[in-house]
Formats: sequence, structure tokens, C-alpha cells
Amino acid sequence: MSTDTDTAHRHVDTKPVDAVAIRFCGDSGDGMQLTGGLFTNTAALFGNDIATYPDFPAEIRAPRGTTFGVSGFQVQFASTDIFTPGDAVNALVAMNPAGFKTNIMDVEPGGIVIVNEDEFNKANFKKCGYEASYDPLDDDELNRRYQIVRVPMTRLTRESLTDAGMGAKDVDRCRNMYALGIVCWLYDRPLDPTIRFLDNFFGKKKDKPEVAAANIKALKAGFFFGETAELFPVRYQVARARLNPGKYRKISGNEATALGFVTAAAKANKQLVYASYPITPASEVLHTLSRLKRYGVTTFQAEDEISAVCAAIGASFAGQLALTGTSGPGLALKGEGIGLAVMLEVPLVVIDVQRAGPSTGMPTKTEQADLLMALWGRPGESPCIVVAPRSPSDCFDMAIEAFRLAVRYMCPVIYLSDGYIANGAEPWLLPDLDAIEPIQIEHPSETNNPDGTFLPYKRDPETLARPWAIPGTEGLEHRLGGLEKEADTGNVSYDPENHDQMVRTRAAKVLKAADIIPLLEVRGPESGDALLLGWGGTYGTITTAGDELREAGHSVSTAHLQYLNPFPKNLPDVLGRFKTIIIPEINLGQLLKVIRAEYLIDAVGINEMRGKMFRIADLVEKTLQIIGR
Amino acid sequence: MSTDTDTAHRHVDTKPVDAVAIRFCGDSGDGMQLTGGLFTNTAALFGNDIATYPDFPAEIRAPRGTTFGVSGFQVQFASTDIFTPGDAVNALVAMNPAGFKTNIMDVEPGGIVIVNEDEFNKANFKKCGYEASYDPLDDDELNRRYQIVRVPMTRLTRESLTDAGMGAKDVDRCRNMYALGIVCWLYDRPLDPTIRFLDNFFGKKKDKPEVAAANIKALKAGFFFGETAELFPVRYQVARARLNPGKYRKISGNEATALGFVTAAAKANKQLVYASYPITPASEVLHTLSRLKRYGVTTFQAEDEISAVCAAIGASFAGQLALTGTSGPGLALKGEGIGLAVMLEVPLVVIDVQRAGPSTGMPTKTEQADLLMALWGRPGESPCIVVAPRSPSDCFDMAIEAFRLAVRYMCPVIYLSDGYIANGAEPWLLPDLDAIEPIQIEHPSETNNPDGTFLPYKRDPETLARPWAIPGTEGLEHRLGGLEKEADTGNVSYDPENHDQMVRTRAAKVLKAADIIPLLEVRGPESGDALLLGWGGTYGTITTAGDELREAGHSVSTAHLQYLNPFPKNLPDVLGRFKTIIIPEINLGQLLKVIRAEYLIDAVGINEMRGKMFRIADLVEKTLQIIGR
Amino acid sequence: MHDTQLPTYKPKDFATDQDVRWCPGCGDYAILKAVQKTLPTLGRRKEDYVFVSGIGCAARFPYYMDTYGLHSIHGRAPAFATGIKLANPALDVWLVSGDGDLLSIGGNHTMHTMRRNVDINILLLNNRIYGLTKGQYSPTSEFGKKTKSTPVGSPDYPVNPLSWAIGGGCTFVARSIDIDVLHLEKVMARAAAHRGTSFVEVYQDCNIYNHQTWFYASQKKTRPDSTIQLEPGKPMIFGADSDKGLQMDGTRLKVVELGNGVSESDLLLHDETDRGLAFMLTQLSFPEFPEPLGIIYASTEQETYDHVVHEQIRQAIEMDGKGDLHKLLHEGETWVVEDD
Amino acid sequence: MHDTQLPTYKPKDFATDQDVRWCPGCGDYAILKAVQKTLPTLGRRKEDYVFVSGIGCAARFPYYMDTYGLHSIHGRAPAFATGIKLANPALDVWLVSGDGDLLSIGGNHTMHTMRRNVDINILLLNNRIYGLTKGQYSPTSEFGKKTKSTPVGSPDYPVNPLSWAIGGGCTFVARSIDIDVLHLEKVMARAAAHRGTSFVEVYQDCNIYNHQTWFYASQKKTRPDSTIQLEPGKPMIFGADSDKGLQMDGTRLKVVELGNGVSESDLLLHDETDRGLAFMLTQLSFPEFPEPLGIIYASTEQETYDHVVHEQIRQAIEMDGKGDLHKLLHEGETWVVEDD
Ligand SMILES: Cc1ncc(C[n+]2csc(CCOP(=O)(O)OP(=O)(O)O)c2C)c(N)n1
Ligand SMILES: Cc1ncc(C[n+]2csc(CCOP(=O)(O)OP(=O)(O)O)c2C)c(N)n1
Ligand code: SF4
Ligand code: SF4
Ligand SMILES: [Mg+2]
Ligand SMILES: [Mg+2]
Repeated sequence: MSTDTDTAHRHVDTKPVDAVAIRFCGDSGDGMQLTGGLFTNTAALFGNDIATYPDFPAEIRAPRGTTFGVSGFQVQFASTDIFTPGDAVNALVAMNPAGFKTNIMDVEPGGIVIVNEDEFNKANFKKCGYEASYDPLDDDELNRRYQIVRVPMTRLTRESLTDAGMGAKDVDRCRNMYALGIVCWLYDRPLDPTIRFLDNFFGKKKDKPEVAAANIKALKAGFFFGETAELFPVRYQVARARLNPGKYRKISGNEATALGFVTAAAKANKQLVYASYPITPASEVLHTLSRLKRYGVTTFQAEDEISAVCAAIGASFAGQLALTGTSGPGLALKGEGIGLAVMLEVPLVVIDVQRAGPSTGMPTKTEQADLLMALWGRPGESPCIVVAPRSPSDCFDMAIEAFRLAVRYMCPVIYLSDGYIANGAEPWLLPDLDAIEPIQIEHPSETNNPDGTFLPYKRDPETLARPWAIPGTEGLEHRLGGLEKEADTGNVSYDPENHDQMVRTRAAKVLKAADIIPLLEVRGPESGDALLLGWGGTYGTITTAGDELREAGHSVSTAHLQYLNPFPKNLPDVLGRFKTIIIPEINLGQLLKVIRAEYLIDAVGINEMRGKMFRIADLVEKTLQIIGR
Repeated sequence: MSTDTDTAHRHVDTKPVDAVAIRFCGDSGDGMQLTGGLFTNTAALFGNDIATYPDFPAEIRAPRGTTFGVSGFQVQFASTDIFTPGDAVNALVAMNPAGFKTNIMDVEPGGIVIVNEDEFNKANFKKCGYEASYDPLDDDELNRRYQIVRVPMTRLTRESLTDAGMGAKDVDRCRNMYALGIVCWLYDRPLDPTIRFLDNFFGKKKDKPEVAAANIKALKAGFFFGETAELFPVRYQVARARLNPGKYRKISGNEATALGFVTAAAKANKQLVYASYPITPASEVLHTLSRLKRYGVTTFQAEDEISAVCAAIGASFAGQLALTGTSGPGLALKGEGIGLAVMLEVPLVVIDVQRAGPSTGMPTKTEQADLLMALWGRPGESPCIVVAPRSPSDCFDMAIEAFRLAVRYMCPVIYLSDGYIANGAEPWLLPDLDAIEPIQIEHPSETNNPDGTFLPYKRDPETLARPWAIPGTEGLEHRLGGLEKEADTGNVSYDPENHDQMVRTRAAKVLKAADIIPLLEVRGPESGDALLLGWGGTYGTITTAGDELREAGHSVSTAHLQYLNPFPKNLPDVLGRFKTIIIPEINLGQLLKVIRAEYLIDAVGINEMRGKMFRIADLVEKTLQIIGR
Repeated sequence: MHDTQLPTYKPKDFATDQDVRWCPGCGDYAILKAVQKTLPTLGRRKEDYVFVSGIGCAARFPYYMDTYGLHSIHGRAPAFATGIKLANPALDVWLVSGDGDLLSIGGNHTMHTMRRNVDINILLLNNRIYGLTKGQYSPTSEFGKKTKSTPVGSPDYPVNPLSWAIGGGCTFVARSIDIDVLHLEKVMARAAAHRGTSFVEVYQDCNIYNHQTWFYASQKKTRPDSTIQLEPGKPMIFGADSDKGLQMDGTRLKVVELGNGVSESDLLLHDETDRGLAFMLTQLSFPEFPEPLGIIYASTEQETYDHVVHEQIRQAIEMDGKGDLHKLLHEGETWVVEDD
Repeated sequence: MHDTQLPTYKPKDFATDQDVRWCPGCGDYAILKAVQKTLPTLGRRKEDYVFVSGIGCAARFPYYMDTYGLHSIHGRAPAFATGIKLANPALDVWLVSGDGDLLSIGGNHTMHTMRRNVDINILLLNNRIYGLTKGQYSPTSEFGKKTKSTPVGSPDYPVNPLSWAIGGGCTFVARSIDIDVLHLEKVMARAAAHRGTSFVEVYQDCNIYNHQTWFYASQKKTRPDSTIQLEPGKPMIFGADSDKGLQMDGTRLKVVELGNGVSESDLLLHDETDRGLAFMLTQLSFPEFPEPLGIIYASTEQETYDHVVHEQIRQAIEMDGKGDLHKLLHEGETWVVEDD
């Protein structure tokens, strides 16, 4: 096949471009996630930098052809360092009118729109709410704005598979591979990786070689169609990117989260106990970890989120690395339990994969609006360490960080991921496991009081952490509980001074974590007109916007907080070096509040609540407005 | 009896004083709450201003004689306006060594300490942890510092009741009345109100006239003992206070809370549905309301706090005034439910009687550390109105305010009381019910859309509130839920712009409440060196500290926020008129954070976490330190 | 607000204009239809119905019912329903939700609602899986079941919803099946008539994540031998040829073949009011036993919670009169401060 | 860490130096003593015991046991216990809490722990009241009971903890009484020996807020006629003169008098493994029936949850080897970027 693709070069010109963003869309049943994923693999294996984002429908299987049943998958592949799946779509593949309707406005002017013409009929127009008399493919305005390329994919796929010996339904299922073939031709990509996958997956795993063969046939047919049909005046080529050398794989945030925590447990020489209750968009962490039993992982699907956090605390008390995970509504339910962990001073990590709220909100959409809850959503003075990964692959590193801090400071750590990075994927330079520092844990086996008794709340002067003595250890029997404890002994105490002291000590202990938290790095000049300060999943977008702004000659730098409580020690320094601090967030200004309160800086927010990532262009524009250019 | 007390005047001099703080303490079984309450009634009926605070033990019935079984009751009565039960105790009544031990350090130097000498024996010293060889009554240092007055109360009570025909145990139970008699003599107070109570309570209600008679006898015996024994060189007299004219009763915060909400329902022409789960220190609200069935109150003791908040929301959806109440740990559990109420836009009031945390903490002790949770302890952008009564009687007014706002803005209102005002009591000038504005509620009975359909999310342009249509209304059938809603129709919507708009609208609606919230009043000059800004139960203490500072010539004013979200509109103005803003709180600086973030003012906190109210003297001193005098 | 005469409703009067968003082939469609067919027969006004649900596929139910509706939060629907009845006992409250919602996170609220005997109707749409979150096991999933969260099989023993309901004190317990709309309607009509909590388990097929889990009990061919239709006072007979039945054997139920000296009159008669028998019936499971369908237990001995609560209020007022707020505020010791 | 030989413990080895803070006369004292007497007989090391509780008077229990202990939050103790067993199945976990804690706010966790058959021992100290919060009614309080929160009587029908446990799938269900330390010890020893969740209801007197609620069953005079001692395989006989017993009457239990042609051998024999019978036994209530004491149900048919979970891990490792983290990270399609 690769020779075939080579020969294709003679037909049309190939135009080199830096980056291309393609979106595949169609009905949930059209296999768009698979198609996008396969194209991504192809690009990644080729050596492009990639970033992807799937857009699932909220329904499990919405009726075919409706707009709310549309499934989308966007991938940007590039010869340069990229951080996002791209703002504007350069090429859209729309398998049906509903997909066309819901996605067309994201295509850049002049962009390519490949449609499965066969699905553009009255019946389908009705299903997605177009007027029956209106055919969008005939709309002059749209045809002026976009290069609409009509392909009768259903018919062509059927024709190519007349002798495949499969039913009509199964034949039609190969249309997505036909579309992928076209796209591979258009962007000059080999078919080998996809063929390999189809052979393996359908041929070997599912033991359906005929399905594999049909899909491969459709794929090739699409490719040849691109070559022959002269629908495209030009092909595009995106050269290899200059990534750091090493071995890569594609990884989503939820996958990296799971792998990071497994690695943390291994580095701590512990079992990982993951207690969770399914919830979008966090469930995948449970699914992934439940398959990793051989790696020292115990998973517990609890009856609810309260049970999950409490079981995790029990597991921590008993001496394993305890993790619980959820999304916003579940974090609300875990508040009381986390408060207990603050009092018990046991290590615990709580994952919150944020989604659009409040309440049930828009479960499949992203948002960053749980920060204040993570910081303060518990009764009493109940401080936790809060960290937030900034990209899919960063989830791996921050997961390890989370446990390193939890264990060292004997306290809960809240790990704020979000739907955007959880589901998005990017290339991941595989880490050298030996280079990751072990997580030191010491369970005492001897009493720590000259009189021979054990003092469960006697603190390490450096970290203020108490000893983590675990059940099963002879002679260290002790009782923990949620009532205020006497310093050292841990006995119940209602003493006023003791309470004041313990409250302050718990707070001081969390602040101590700043001792080992890396300093905040600035991208761009160390001082200037404006600093775009972000946290969490907006990293790629803010970074790209900052790069664009600097390229356009503006004095704008960017910095991204992975540690939200405590902050890196140099944060006030960094903030002081810029005239304006701009804080873009997908909420109404939560980090903004904290920064303002902490440093009395008149920082300005850029805030959107659209259930999705900022557009880079919007960030650039709003930043320029704020700095007055 | 009143003639008897008159004749007593000839024995010793009477010294007029402005205010006296007495604390009664002893074992939980010693009846200290009753004793304190009766003395308070006497003072109130006489015309003093009063303020009381009980200090219950954490245990139900701790073993007799232990320090953790000590029960205390403090009352300040005064001829001037007072706001607190007093810092330093002028007179302590200690019925046993444990009471003496745990309370003596709160007595002012030179203060009177009346002890039941009979209980000061080795056995009791051991129970409360004194060295067996040490008798505190013989301690020179203590005798230098205090006027310790030894009274063999057990023996004297027994002697006075030799012919009462009661068992030894019952006779000993009258010791508290003996002590009360002594105190009444010392402060020149009539015995009538107490005799009346004893007659009614034991004689009529419990049908035990012999117990009434014995208690009265002991009371009189104590009084005569004071008169005859010449233990005190001087009597004290506290003149009538100049309170606003009108009819008064003594009221605790929890009682006033219950009555306020009942009144709100009456003013709204609604049933009050109170759904709650018992928890210290909020349970009394449930107890009180459960007795008020005749007043249109339905109470529901739910299986937990989650059920309670959800049942309340159900009741609100169905058209009644819905209330739920709890303390910190319960508020944590209600977060998810409150978030739903935010989304449904139904009126709901949530009481949080704050206690010392985190976690189970010190349930019987007070704290103000749930403010940030009330503001932000929910996933997503989930704004609520937050109000906080500032004194026991203010609970009545703020309860009505809470419902007025909830109904007008169709949203949850969190009502932050605390253990200090909940259990504390003060005189309450009984309100003129007719003068309280009705709470206007309009349930639509007609559709609001020209096309004849009903739009449950069509907003009132002035308040941004949606219509409160209730089940049972023909033609207005509609469905509410926690998924994001389309503007007007309330249908489920995943539209990005709609979500952005709805999030902002819900936030704007809550801010609208500032339109009808009273402006913040300043006590003292309108500008100056420092403003002590507080909220909640610290009102009395901060106000008194401010008054003392001004009397001492300092330019310090005070202001107290009853509305914490939104703030009164003039707050920035007020803040701007003082050089230093000082925010005393019984937490680590929660209002402080909000004020700093909102107004970028370098406000300073005075923060204590001792499970109890500030001492006025400490506030004065710390304020002086801050303003540099 | 009401005209005095009850309008005659058709099923479609209870359908909203919202697109039904369940997957094609989902068992929920048939249940929705059955409910829409049942309501017009119950003699209540449309505006007096409130459909309440938690979260899950099943819990989308209220959106499709043109009545008042509350799609609440996960697991808490029974509490909302209780609140609604406390506020307005005249409303007719139906709670429709899934096995995860009502038995996992919501198990406690369901149990307490049942023991209090709040006058609502609960339809448990049991598909033995978490549908909405895409296929994790639920509390009714079989031991050893492989799902997304249990790749080598569920380590939990499932809860038996009906045994649990009986044990928890529910006063009406029944079972039906999604595809048998007529049976469903019959059972629902009885549930609606019951004063107190009625708890109806409906075997529901999740076409996507747990297809065919109930086929033994729902398909024409296997159904007669795998289920038994209970009728009050009637002998417990089942089988494709009505040739099998149930008898007591000491303290246990046993299956007997008819013929060979065993006749219908030797079979156990169904007694809806016998709680111990009801418990034993709910314990029967295929293939050892036929699984009971219909009304398993129905007791009218207890008052409803909402009735008792409102009766307490009524009696308080009857005894001491409607409360006078002024008097209430002025209770206890008061004193007057005169104008100086 | 362990010496190989098990030390010989005395009850006082299990007592801490903390003052016991229950009210004088509280039934909890006797139960504490019984537990401290039982543990030394069980052949486990002190450091392997973990006592877990929720919140309430009963829940103070761990503070008085010189073992590892966790006084957690209200209602969630079963979840903590489950987590402890997941982390270290070798620990011997005892859960001691009150009726409010385990049945009201904690009912769901209790139920799910029971159905999963987590290998822990639960002691429900049932005083039919909320002690710690000073006297509100609990889910086991009688209908009509007057308490601080129900001044004219409780409107809730109580839950029957044992029926509910049987209905929820618990594998070991028993009942005992605070004042009968010997009986308690016997029952607890059996509970400790049971693999899986054992659920023991202990009738406990709250001396302050619900005094004498169980006196009919605890006092010498009334006890023989108001309770029945169950012994496996033994006839169900009771009464001060051992002159009464239980028989089956169709599908129901009935009380019969011995004599007049009815002899001990006509009585029902107790079968701990008969779940239907167990349910009927838990339904018996005084004065119509004697209330059963002892082991009502004990089944060893099910594996424990912790065993299954850890067995799945063991098997996974046995089949495919211990996981190699490096391989895991390098799974799937990878590509190499060379140094330019
Ligand atoms: C607090 C909370 N936790 C978790 C979820 C995620 N969630 C939604 S529905 C559901 C389970 C649905 O299962 P079931 O009740 O059986 O309904 P089905 O979809 O099968 O009809 C879960 C876990 C949520 N919405 N809220
Ligand atoms: C979340 C939460 N809600 C409420 C409480 C208050 N609370 C503490 S113990 C208790 C009930 C105690 O009753 P029970 O479990 O029967 O124990 P007992 O005191 O009778 O032994 C309640 C309601 C709490 N601590 N936490
Ligand atoms: S996932 Fe299953 S239960 Fe949910 S709608 Fe689809 S078929 Fe029905
Ligand atoms: S209140 Fe009751 S249960 Fe609690 S310690 Fe006192 S007697 Fe025991
Ligand atoms: Mg389900
Ligand atoms: Mg209890």
C-alpha cells in the first residue's frame, strides 16, 4: 500500500502546511471516534505532533440523524509544537446532515467540507431540524464560504463491497473507512497503520476476518477515489514535527491519570486502592484501573461517592495508597469525608474530573468551576492540598505529585482534572521509570514516647506530619476520630488553646508543601505588559494564545499553575513583574478571586462558560482588548 | 418575701454597679442551667438588660465530678445596654471542685467565688484531676487573687430540709436553689419570680408540691443565710436598664430562629415545611418547630441531611415555604441538593448553626468557619444568597428576611447562625406583628406565552426570578431538572451560548438582591482610623469592644454584616472611609478573604479558634496593636 | 382552578413534545407507553400528577410525561417525593428510576420511604446495569458479571430488590416486565390504588449494555416455565402447560408437577397479605424456581405517612385551635419596660 | 513484627486508659465488658483488631478498646470498614454503632456491606433512640413514640433491623441483650467465627432517654415469656415453665402450648440455614410472639467480598504474571522520535 500512496504523487500538487485540524462528525453509530482515532495514530506514527478532542453526544444512543446524536472527533496534527486540537477546523468530514449542521460553523472560511451526499435527503433534513425544502449543500452562502465536496459515500462503499458477502447493514458500517481513505489521500498519509489495526482488531481479536477485509477494502477504495476523482485541486502535507527524541504513545488525560496513580503506588511500594462511584467524565479512570489488578491495584465500585471516599480513608488508615475519584456532584458528596481525612491526617488523593455545572449541568461538557469547592467546600477550617494537571500527559506527572504530597504531609490532596484534558489526547514522551523518585513512606514500628506509649499526633518538625502507624503493628495500637484531638496524644480534647493550635497547625502543614513544590515558570519574557495566568486544562490554549501574541509583537507572557494550594513560592514575585495579570478561566473567576484575595492585585478575568475550551483567537482578542491595543 | 428582702437592707451596705456577670457551674446533674435561667428571669423581670450563655458539657451524663461533666451558665445583667454575657466573671458559683477547676481562670481578679465547701474533698479532687494532697480552697495564691467564700451548702440544705419528708437524694437536689438564694441576697434580687416558677413547674406541671415546697424552702434558706452569715462585706445593686419601652421576653437564638421562620410562613400565607436531621447545636430548632403544628408547621425528621434538603426542595416545588436546618457536617452533605435548588430556581432556606470543626470537631462549641462553604461549597457556579443573624433576637428578623429573599429571587438562601447565638439568650422587644411586611408570593395560574404554552423560565425583568408555578395548577404542567435549562422554556439544553447566559443570569439574579438589602450601618463616626467589621455571632463582642475603644478616645467604629452575599451596596463606600479595616472572626479569616478579593483592601484579621466567643478585652488589645497605639 | 368534571384523557395527552432520547430498542419505551395508557384510567386530573426521578436513563422519564415533573439528583428521588407529599398530600406522586439510582446510591431513601409508607408509587426500572454511565455493574447485576468496571466479573452478591422491600417494611410489592404492556398496566393500576408506598420492580431490557438479561422471563418460549403469575386467592400454578405449581414443604416452598395424584387444589393459594409467604416468593429465582410476577404483597393495615403527619396537625388544631402567632411570641415570662 | 506465639490476653488488656464517658447505668457498659471478655478467647493478636464506629453514644466504643480504632463520621462506618478490609484483609474488623447511625443515615452502607458479605462483625447497639443528640426518635422507635422531635408521637413505622438484614442478603443475623453478658459473649464468639458480614442486634438500654424500652425482654420475670432462645437443631421452646413453643401453621408460625397432646417433638426445629424461616422468626414480636434471641440465620454458602476481590487479583497475577509497569506504559501503538 505504501507504494501505492507514493505513486499518487503524480496526480495533483502537494502543498506543505504547518498544521491541520480535521474534524470527523456523524451519527453516534457512524464510528467517528474510531475513525478519528485511527487517523490520529497514523499522524502520530508518522511523526507529527498531535492533539485530539472527542465531542460525545450526551445521550447513549440518540435516535439516528438527530443533532443531539452527533458524535465528533477533532484532531490537529502538525510539524510544529502544538498544544490544542485547534480552534478553527481546516477540514470537516460530515457523514450526515445533523453532523453538518452542528459543526459547520467551526470550519474556517475556505475550509474543506467533505460530506456523504447520500445522507443529504429530506428524511434526514427533517430529523435534524432543517426545513424540508432546504438543502444546505445547495446553499449559495455556504458554498461561497466553504469548499463543499460531495461524495456519495454510501453508494460507493456499497459498490466497492458488492462481493464482500456481508449484509447491507454491515456493508454500510464500512463507510467511515471509506471516508478515512479519502482523508488519508488528501493529507498524504499511509494506510498501513489503519490496515494493521483492522486486521488485528476485527481479524484477530473479534475473529471476524471478513469484517476486517471489508473495512480494508473500503479504506482503500476511499483512498483511490481521492486519487482518481479529482475533487481536490491540491493535497496537503504536514511534515514531521521536531519533538523531543524518545519513545512516544498517544494518551488521554484519564488514561494518564490512571497510569500516574499506578506508578505512584509502585514508586511507594504500596497497593493502590481506588474507591469510586461511576460518573461522567471520571468513570474511565475506574474502568482503566479495574483492568490493572496485576499491577497491585484494588478497585472498589462503591454504592455512592460517600462510601467511596470513606472506604478510601479506611484503606489509608490500614496502610495502602488510597485514591477516590469523581466529578463535581460527587465531590460535593465527599466533602464531609474529606473533612474527616483532614482531622485524621491520613494521606488521601481525591480526583475531581470537572464537568459543566451547577447540579447535573452538562455532564459531557468541560468546565473549571470546582476550584473554590476544592479549596473551601468543607465545614470548619479544613485545608487540603490542591493540584491540577494541565494537559493529558501532565496527568501522569501530577498524579505522582499528588501522592508524593499526600504521603509526605499526611493530608488529603485534591486533584482537579477536567473533561477537556480527561478526554483529549496528545503524544506522550514515555518516562524513564527509574528516573522517577521513589515515594518515601515510613510506618513506625516502635513507640515514639520515652514512657513507652505511642503518640499518634507527634509531628515531624520539618513537615509537621504525624507518624503513619498502621493496624497490625504490635504496640502502636491507637484510636483516631473526627473529634478535635489533643496535640501529640491524639486523645479527644475540648481545650480551647489546643483547638486553636491544632487548627493553625493543620493549616501550616498544608502551607509547608510549598517547600517542595516547583517554582512557577514563565513562558516568554520574565516581565512585561501582561501575564496570562491559568490553571488546569486551559494550558494548551493559553500557551498558544501567548505564543501568538508574542509573535505579533506584544509583551505578553504566560504561566500556568499546577499547584493551587499552596501556591509556588515565587508566585508573588512573578505577578509583581507584569503590569497586568489576566486570568482566563472556564468559570466566573475562581482563581481570580484567590489571587486577588491573596496578593491584592487587580487581576482581570477572561471568563467563558460554554462547556468547552476557549478559542485561541478569542483569547488573543480579549487579551488585546484588556491591554488596550 | 419581697418585704423580707427589703428588710435585709439594714445589715450591709449596698454598692451600685453598672453590670455584673455571674457564672453558675457544677456537675451536669447539679441543675446549673435551671439555676442560671431563674436568676436571669429575675434580673430581666426587674428591668435589667441581660445576656446569657450556657456552656454544656459534651457528654450526655459524664461521670459525676469529672471536669468534662461540668455544666456552666453565665449571665450578665446590667443597668446599661449590654451585648454579651461578659468577658470576665464577677462572681462564680462553683458547686464542686471540677466546676471550680475549669472555671476559676475566667473570674476577674478580686472576684467573688462562692463554693459548696462540702464537695471539696479528696474523692472529688481525684475525680477532677487535682492532686489528692492539694485543696484549691487552701491555695494562698488563689485566695489572694479571689474572694473565695466557702459555704457548706450540702449540709445547710439538708439541715433546712430535715422535715421535708424527702429522701437524701431529693434533698440534695435542692442545693442549687440554696445557692441561688445566696446569690439573690448578694445582688438584692427578689425571690418571687423563682418561687412562682417552682410552684408552677414542680407543684402544678409535675404535680409534686412537696418538691416545690422543698426547693422554695432551700431558696429562702440560702437567702437568709446570705443575710445572716455576714460572709459578704457589701451587697451589689444593678439598677434598671433604660431599654426601649415595650414588652420583652428572654429569647435564645434557636428559639428566635424557629419563631422567625414560623412568622415568615404566616406572613407569606404558607405552611412551613421543616425537614431536618438532628445535629448539635441545631436540633433545638427541630424540637421547637415540631411543637408548633397548630401554627401551620410540618416537620420532617429525615433519615439524613441529604434527604432533609431534598424533601425541602420537593416541598418548595409543591408550593410551600421549605426550610432545612443543620450544622457544618450536615451542610457539607446538603451541597449537592442546594446546587439542584440553584438550578431549579426554587425558594429554599438552609439553616447552618455553625459549630467548631473541621469534621466532628467540638460539636458543643461555637465557630464561624462555614462561611466559605456557604458561599462556594458546591460544584459549578452555584450562587446562593447568604445571611447571618448577629444576636439571639436578630435571628427572628433575619429568618423573615431569609424567606423574603428566597421567594423574591427564587433561589436558596443560606442562614448562618452559630452555637454562640443559638444557645445564648437576651431580652427581646416583642415585635408588632402587623408592622412586619407581608411576604408577597404569586403562583401563576395562567400561561405566560402568547402561544398558550407555559414558560417556566421566563424571568421577571426586575428580579430576574422565574415564575413559581405549582403542581395542581391546570395547564401549567412543566418539568424541572438539574440539567442545564434553555432560557424561557426550561427544556434541557447543551447549547454553549445558552449555558454561558444561564450561568451569568443565575449569578446576576443573586446580586440583584442587593437592591432590597438594607445599607450597612456604622456605629461610631462614619470615618476614622479603623473599622471593626464583623458578621454573625460576634456582634455583641465587637460592638462592645468598639464602644470601649471610642470611650477610651480611639477613632474606631464598628459595622456588622448581616448580608454576606450579596453585600450591602454601600459596603465599598464604608470601607473606603477608614484607614484600616479590621475583621475579627472565629475562623482563620474567611470574611477577610472575601473582602480582600472583592475590594482589594489590605484588611487585617483578628482570628481565634478557641471554640468560644472572643474576650472583649482581647479584641480591644489586638485592635490597639493593629492601629499601632 | 379545577373545572368540576374530570376531562377524558387519552394516552397522548400525557406525552410531551420532547424527543424521546432513549436508545432504539430500549425497554423503557414500552414502560412509558404503559404508563401513558394507565393514567387516563385512574380518574385523576392531569395537573395533580407529579413524576419524580433521580438520574439515569430511566430517570429521564418525567421529561416525556406531560404532567408536573422533577428530574432530580442521583438517588434522592424518594426524598423529593416525600417532600412533595408533605407539602401537598393531594398530589399523586409517581417515582420512576433505575436500579442504580434507587438501590445503589438511593437505597437508603427508598428504604425509609417504604417503611414510613409514604403514599407514592415507585417504579423500579431494573436493567441490572448502569445505562447512562455506559455500562458498569449495578446492585442487581449477577455475581461474576463482566462489565466495564468488573472486567473479570462482579465480586458483589446482588441485592434482591423485592426481598429487600419486604424486609424493609414496604406495604405493596409487585413485579412486572417491560414487554408485557397489559400486565404492566394491570399491576400499575393496583399500585396506584394502593394507599402507601407501592414498589413495582419492572424487568427492563437495556438494549445496549445488558441486552437479553431478562429474556428467560420475557420471551414467549421460556416465560411460562421461568415465571409464575400470582393472582390473589388463586393456586400457584405455572408452566407452558400449566402443569407445575408451588407447595409448602415444611418451612420452604417447593415445585411440584401436577398429575400423579397432585391436583390444582393441592397447590398453595396466593395470599397477598402474608408477609412471610411474600418473602419466600421473592426469594424464588430461575432456574430452580419460577420467578413471581404480579402483586406479591399488599397490606392495607398501615396508615400512610403523609396521612399521619397531616392528621397530627389537624388534631392539634382541633384540640387547641389554630395557633395564634401573637400569643406564641408572647409566651412564657414577659416584662414591660415603660416609657421613662 | 509479630512474635510467633500468641500472648495470653486478659479482658483488661483490651481496656484503654481513657475515662468511659457513658451515662451511669447505660447499657453500653455491659456490652463493652462483654466484648473485652470475648476478644481474648478468639485467638487473634491484639494489634490485628480494628474497631470502627460512626457517631453516637454507642460509637464512642473504639475509644475504650485498646486496639486500633476509628471513630469515623455519622453513618459511614461500614464504608470505612470495607476500605480497611480491602487494604488489609488480615485485619479483624469490628463495627460497633447505634441504631441511628447504622439504620438511619447509614442504612445504605450497612445494607451494601451486608449484601457484599464483607468479612466484618457488626454490633448494632439498639436503644431505639438518638442518645448523643439528646433524645430524638430513631428508625427503631415505636410508631407513636413521643420524643423531643415527636411531641405528639412518631409518625414513622419502625424498621425491623433483622428482617431488613435478612431481606438485604446478610449471611449472619443474630440478636442478644445488653444485660446478659454470657449470652452476648456466646453470640459474639459465633459472629467472630463467621466468614462474611455478621450482624448482631443488641437490645441496649439508654438509661437517660429511653429507659426500660427493652425491659420486657431483659428482666428476669418477663423474659422467659417474651423471648425465645434459638439453638441450632433444637426445638423452639420458650416460657417460664418451658411450656410453650413454635410450630408452622401453613405458611405462618404459631405459638402452641405444650401438653394436651403437643410435645416437644412436635415443635419446629431451628434451622439456621433456612432463610425463609429466619425471616419469619425476625418478624415475631412481643406480645403476640416471643422475640428470638441467639443466632437466627447463618449461612456459609457465600464467599466473602474481600476474599473474592483479593482472589481476583491473585488469579490475575497467577495467569499473566505480576504486572510490569514499564510494559504497561509502553502498551499500544508507540513511535520513536529520533534525535535529529
Ligand atoms: C452524585 C452522582 N453520582 C454519579 C452520577 C452518575 N450517574 C448517573 S446515572 C448513574 C447510574 C444509572 O444507573 P440506573 O439508575 O440503573 O439507570 P439506568 O441508566 O440503567 O436506567 C450514575 C452512576 C451522578 N449523576 N450523580
Ligand atoms: C452528618 C451528621 N449528622 C448528624 C449528626 C448528629 N448525630 C450524632 S450521633 C446521632 C444519632 C445517634 O443515635 P444512635 O446512632 O442511635 O446512637 P446512640 O447515641 O443512641 O448510641 C446524630 C443524629 C452528626 N454527628 N453528623
Ligand atoms: S443505555 Fe440501555 S437503558 Fe439506557 S437508553 Fe440505552 S438501551 Fe435504554
Ligand atoms: S444518652 Fe443513653 S445511650 Fe447515651 S450514654 Fe447516656 S444512657 Fe447511654
Ligand atoms: Mg439500570
Ligand atoms: Mg440509638
